[in-house]
Amino acid sequence: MSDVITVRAHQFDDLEQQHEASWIGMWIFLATEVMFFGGMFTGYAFYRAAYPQAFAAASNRLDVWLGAINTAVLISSSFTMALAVHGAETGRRKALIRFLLLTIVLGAVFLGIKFFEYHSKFEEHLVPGHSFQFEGLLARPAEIFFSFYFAMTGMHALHMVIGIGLLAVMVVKARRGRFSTGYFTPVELTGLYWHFVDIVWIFLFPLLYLVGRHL
Amino acid sequence: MKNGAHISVRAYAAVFAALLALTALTTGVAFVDLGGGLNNVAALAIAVVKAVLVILYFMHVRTSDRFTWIVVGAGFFWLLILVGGVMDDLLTRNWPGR
Amino acid sequence: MNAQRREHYLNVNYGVRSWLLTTDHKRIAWLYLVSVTFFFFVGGFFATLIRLELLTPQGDLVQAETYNKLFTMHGVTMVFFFLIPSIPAVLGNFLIPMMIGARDLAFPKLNLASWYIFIIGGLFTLAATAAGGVDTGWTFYTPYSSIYSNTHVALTVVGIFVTGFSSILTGLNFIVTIHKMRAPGLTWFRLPLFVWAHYATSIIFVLGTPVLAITLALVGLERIFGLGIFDPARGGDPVLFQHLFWFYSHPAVYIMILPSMGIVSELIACFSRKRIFGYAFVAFASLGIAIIGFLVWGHHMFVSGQSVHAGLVFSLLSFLVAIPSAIKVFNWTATLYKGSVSYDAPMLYSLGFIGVFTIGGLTGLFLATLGFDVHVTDTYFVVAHFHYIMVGGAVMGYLGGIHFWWPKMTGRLYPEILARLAALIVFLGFNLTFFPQFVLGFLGMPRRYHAYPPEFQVLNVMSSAGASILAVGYVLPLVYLIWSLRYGAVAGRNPWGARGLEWETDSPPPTHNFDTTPRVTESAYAYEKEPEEIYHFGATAHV
Amino acid sequence: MFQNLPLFPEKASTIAYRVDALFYFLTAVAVFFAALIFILIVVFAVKYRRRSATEKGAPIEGNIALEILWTVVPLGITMVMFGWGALVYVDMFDPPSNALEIDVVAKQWMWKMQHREGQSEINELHVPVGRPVQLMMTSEDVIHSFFVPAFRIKMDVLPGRYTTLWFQPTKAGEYHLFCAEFCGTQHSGMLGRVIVMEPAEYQGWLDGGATGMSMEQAGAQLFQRLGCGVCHRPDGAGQGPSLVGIFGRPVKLEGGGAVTADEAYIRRSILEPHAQVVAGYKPVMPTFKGLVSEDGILQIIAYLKSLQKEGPQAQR
Ligand code: HEA
Ligand code: HEA
Ligand code: HEC
Ligand code: CUA
Ligand SMILES: [Cu+2]
Repeated sequence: MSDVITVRAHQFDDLEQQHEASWIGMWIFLATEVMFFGGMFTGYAFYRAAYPQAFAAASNRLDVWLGAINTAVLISSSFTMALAVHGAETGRRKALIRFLLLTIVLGAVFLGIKFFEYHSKFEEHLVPGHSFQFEGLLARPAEIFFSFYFAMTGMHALHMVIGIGLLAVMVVKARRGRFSTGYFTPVELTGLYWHFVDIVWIFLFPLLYLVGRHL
Repeated sequence: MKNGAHISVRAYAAVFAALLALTALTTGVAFVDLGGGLNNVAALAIAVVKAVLVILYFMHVRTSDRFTWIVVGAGFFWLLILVGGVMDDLLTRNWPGR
Repeated sequence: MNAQRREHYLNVNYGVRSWLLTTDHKRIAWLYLVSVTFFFFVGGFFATLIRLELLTPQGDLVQAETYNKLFTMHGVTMVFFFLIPSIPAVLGNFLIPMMIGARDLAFPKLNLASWYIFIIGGLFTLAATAAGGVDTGWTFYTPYSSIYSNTHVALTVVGIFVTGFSSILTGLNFIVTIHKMRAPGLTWFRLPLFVWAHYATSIIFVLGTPVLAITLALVGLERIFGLGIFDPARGGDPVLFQHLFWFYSHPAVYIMILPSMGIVSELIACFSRKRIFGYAFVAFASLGIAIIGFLVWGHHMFVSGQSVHAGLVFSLLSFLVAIPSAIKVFNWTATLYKGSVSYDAPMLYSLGFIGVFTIGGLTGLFLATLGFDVHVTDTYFVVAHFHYIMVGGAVMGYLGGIHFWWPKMTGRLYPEILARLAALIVFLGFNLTFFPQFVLGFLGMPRRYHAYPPEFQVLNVMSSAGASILAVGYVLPLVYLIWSLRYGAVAGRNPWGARGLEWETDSPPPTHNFDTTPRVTESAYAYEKEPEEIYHFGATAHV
Repeated sequence: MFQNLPLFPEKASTIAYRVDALFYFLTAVAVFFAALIFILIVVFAVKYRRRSATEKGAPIEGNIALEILWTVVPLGITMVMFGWGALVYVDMFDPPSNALEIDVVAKQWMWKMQHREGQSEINELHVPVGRPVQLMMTSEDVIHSFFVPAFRIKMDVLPGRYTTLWFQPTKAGEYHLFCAEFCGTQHSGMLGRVIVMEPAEYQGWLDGGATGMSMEQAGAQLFQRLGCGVCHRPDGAGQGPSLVGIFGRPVKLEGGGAVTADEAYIRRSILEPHAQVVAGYKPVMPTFKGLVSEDGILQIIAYLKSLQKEGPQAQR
């Protein structure tokens, strides 16, 4: 009981109030994140409507299989994250730590594949800027597509990196026994963040990789 | 009610399986020409279903209070406002036609 | 008098560390107060140079290049580093926990973090200024900002991007605090309207700011890494940037006015010793403004090449967003009816606010009228419109609020006579500065002009003359408020006889605001009752 | 002394009268409400001033009827503003079909005007009185804005797109032309004059100033020089479609959809031929980006428009 008291910050009346505040605070933060990525999704929609052919052609230059595999990897990491929170909820510290580590590994795999993709795009001269090359005459709008590709996946990857950092902190805290069935809010909130990053990718995958496959 | 209450491992596993299946589905469907822009509709619809599953189950919104629902809803609703306003401009640039 | 030293938030501990590492919302409010005041005078300094340059038709004081940087940095500083954080981060921070009977905001560390983020953003922008400045206008329109300008766009944009997160954290903190930390009995409809206004403002902070952040980030990436999202040479559409920019920046104008409206609601009630007229309407008007305010951004783009259809939609919605403001103005006016009206300086500012805001708002209707906006957009008519609202409205409300809560913040009274004089000078100087600009705009003088045709000179001279009077009006409070810190009369708990909960604790308040958590049984405007009938303090402290 | 203190801008176009009527209405509403609020504030503040230190205001909470009144009345008034403003606006963007067409290219920091008859001017625009004039505008660099206060018209000039503007001058004279969108260092120096002349005088100016080719002729020459005619033969036998009568015609696109062949479409076809490919053709047309200037594109468009009337043999 006494360790429970120490985690309550002075401005709150009780742990419940503190948990509710943190929970809703995280959701509000995620709503801002929706709008943050939303700015890019809007730009994407605008140009996709203006240059449908170019977007289809450019999208076909991405490796759809890597994209699909990465989607599966990220979804799996969301699943392990949910199990980690479950472990915390039910007071199984071992499970919590194990699933947190698994989530980190899956996140790292995702980033590894992503890095490989970036690398090959670089070699194919598909990075916007002076070195950009695209055969055919849709080159200019195709460059816009790749600008979105890099901006959106880059911003997403940045969020992944931050998420992995948070997960690592959670592992350390869990090891030190900072969490209990009565108090595991940080794990829960890290989980929310991680799932959000997953959701962004759930939209990025069809919008970036699957545009022109049927053509 | 305490937000973010318990959801069973079984439900998690079912959602996980559904998400993987939907990923396979969206990838598969993308290679079939549905015509008339239906490919876009299918891709987006599947993505929305997946996102909703993640939000409701993995993120425990199903067992959370109304305020959480409002915050979640507001985030996406505001995005619709933004997309809607911008697309309204783009798609009506030839209106009224000369 | 009690010789024993009473402990309060200002004297619990001393030293730079105790301030820079504080998580007390009241001290963080002071950190913000000092910072935004600094930025206000920086912005005012640029304004002074602008007005000096415009005394004569030829561009003789500074080069065109310099002039362009002046108004850009004036706009950027005033909007992002002064007015947006001003009321929320200073008065909102200080007062919201006290008004709702809480010991602090929900996330005190985030609150401190938001100040540091603000300062880091500010330093980037100041660095950009020191390195030579930016010349894109505060609106950063592409492709000028993304490709053609060779000034420090990237640095400035990073500064604004960073500062945006400080706004987001403030807004998030307010929403959670207002939802989760109200004292027992303090229902939504007993809340002060100041709190309602900040709640509405926070919605905009949280849902609008990220869009500006990503938009400016894309401009920065375009400049630094050659991304091609806004580049017309690669098929990019220049109008897209404007949509994204105004999606934030129109709601942002309501970030600037809503808190000021909140202040005015408090002051009008207090200095009329009367309940606010139509409380629920004023409260919902704030929410209405915040929400409908997100649907009107295209009214800045009537001649931008946006479709005619979109122009019609955005014009229609702009008129709708004006209605809640009108409701507020009428309710404030009606509050005076059968009141017991006194003319203390804060009240003078609020009455000035109502008058000037009405003119500013009504000219907003001119601009929302499609056929008329075509003529006056991008002229001084627009400049006059927004200074009426932002300088005459928001800043006057801010000054009124600072005066009103000064005794609570410092425990001292400011010198009343001087303060009334200053309020008068601000009012007169303000109108002389900006009214001629309506005429100039209607005559067709474009904004952002370093030199202008000679027939516009007389009106410009009037405007510059007014600005110098205005400057006096702003420097005066700076001087006597600082003076009063030491020499002002001791204020006591409730010098105005107000009914808000913040007046039920000592001035200056103790670190945890209240010794015990109050129970609330009435609205914060129950002037017909005594405070003891409204607030009930229990026996035991809740540490 | 009022020479130096003008309070009203000159009115020199048909639309200016309508804009000013709107202005009077808006001003009347504004003055009414501003006066109402000012007077009420002053009267209340004086009449109900505090007379004793302990005095309190009357316990009034509100009045629903009043709330409804001051919601509905402003709503009604603003809807009139909206409707009236919208009518004027829509007309501002709906040029009459007999308008004299002039092309405008803006660049940092000058205006280039090209008359269809061939004259081109810098920072000056000569137009006849009493005849609608339509401007087809584009920019070579950043956004500018074409603003003639005396005509009460303004329109942004965008890179990569065409915008249009029309007006009908009512009074001969010289009027300010301002660039109203911030465009860089010399934004305030991007000035010009619109010179409105009596029709006869204007004709004289046209004849006198005639310099070489008309825009159509220049366009035809460019068409030749760039080799467009190799693929676009009038009989449609080349690799590309015949361009006779293309302007204003609906075009079916590869992959579904259709567009109207307007200026923007033609410009895009030249610069980004593959963004919208005509149904039934292969995307083999090369881009002409960098090979043809904005002026050149406008000339080609003028030429393609002329193919409209003259029939197939016009295309050599
Ligand atoms: C705090 C800031 C603030 C506020 C509150 C407002 C409020 C409003 N603004 Fe303003 N505006 C700006 C700051 C602000 N504005 C800025 C900074 C710019 C320029 C940006 C730039 O380009 O740099 C701008 C530009 C701007 C434009 C674009 C002009 C252009 O560039 O062409 C328009 C057009 O519709 C507009 C409209 C309005 C309207 C309808 C309101 C309404 O909300 C006003 C509502 C208030 C009232 C109506 C008054 C009270 C009512 C009565 C007394 C009763 C009578 C009422 C009726 C009959 C309805 N504003
Ligand atoms: C909160 C917002 C805010 C505030 C408070 C102000 C305050 C003032 N503004 Fe500002 N203004 C903007 C926001 C604001 N402005 C914006 C957004 C723009 C558009 C920018 C753009 O186009 O991109 C603009 C543009 C703008 C212009 C148009 C420039 C142009 O288009 O070419 C002008 C011209 O008169 C002007 C004047 C003033 C004046 C005289 C004040 C006065 O109220 C200021 C009074 C204060 C002082 C005068 C300071 C007093 C202190 C001193 C005098 C000491 C300083 C030290 C020394 C002199 C040594 N402003
Ligand atoms: C190598 C052959 C070739 C050359 C050279 C060429 N075009 Fe084309 N053009 C085509 C083809 C093929 C199409 C149809 C497919 C498409 O839309 O891209 C086309 C389409 C067009 C269209 C759209 C026609 C329609 O019916 O909608 C226009 C306009 C056009 N070209 C203008 C020009 C101009 C102007 C030039 C010279 C500056 C030019 N073209 C040079 C091959 C060519
Ligand atoms: Cu061109 Cu301003
Ligand atoms: Cu606006």
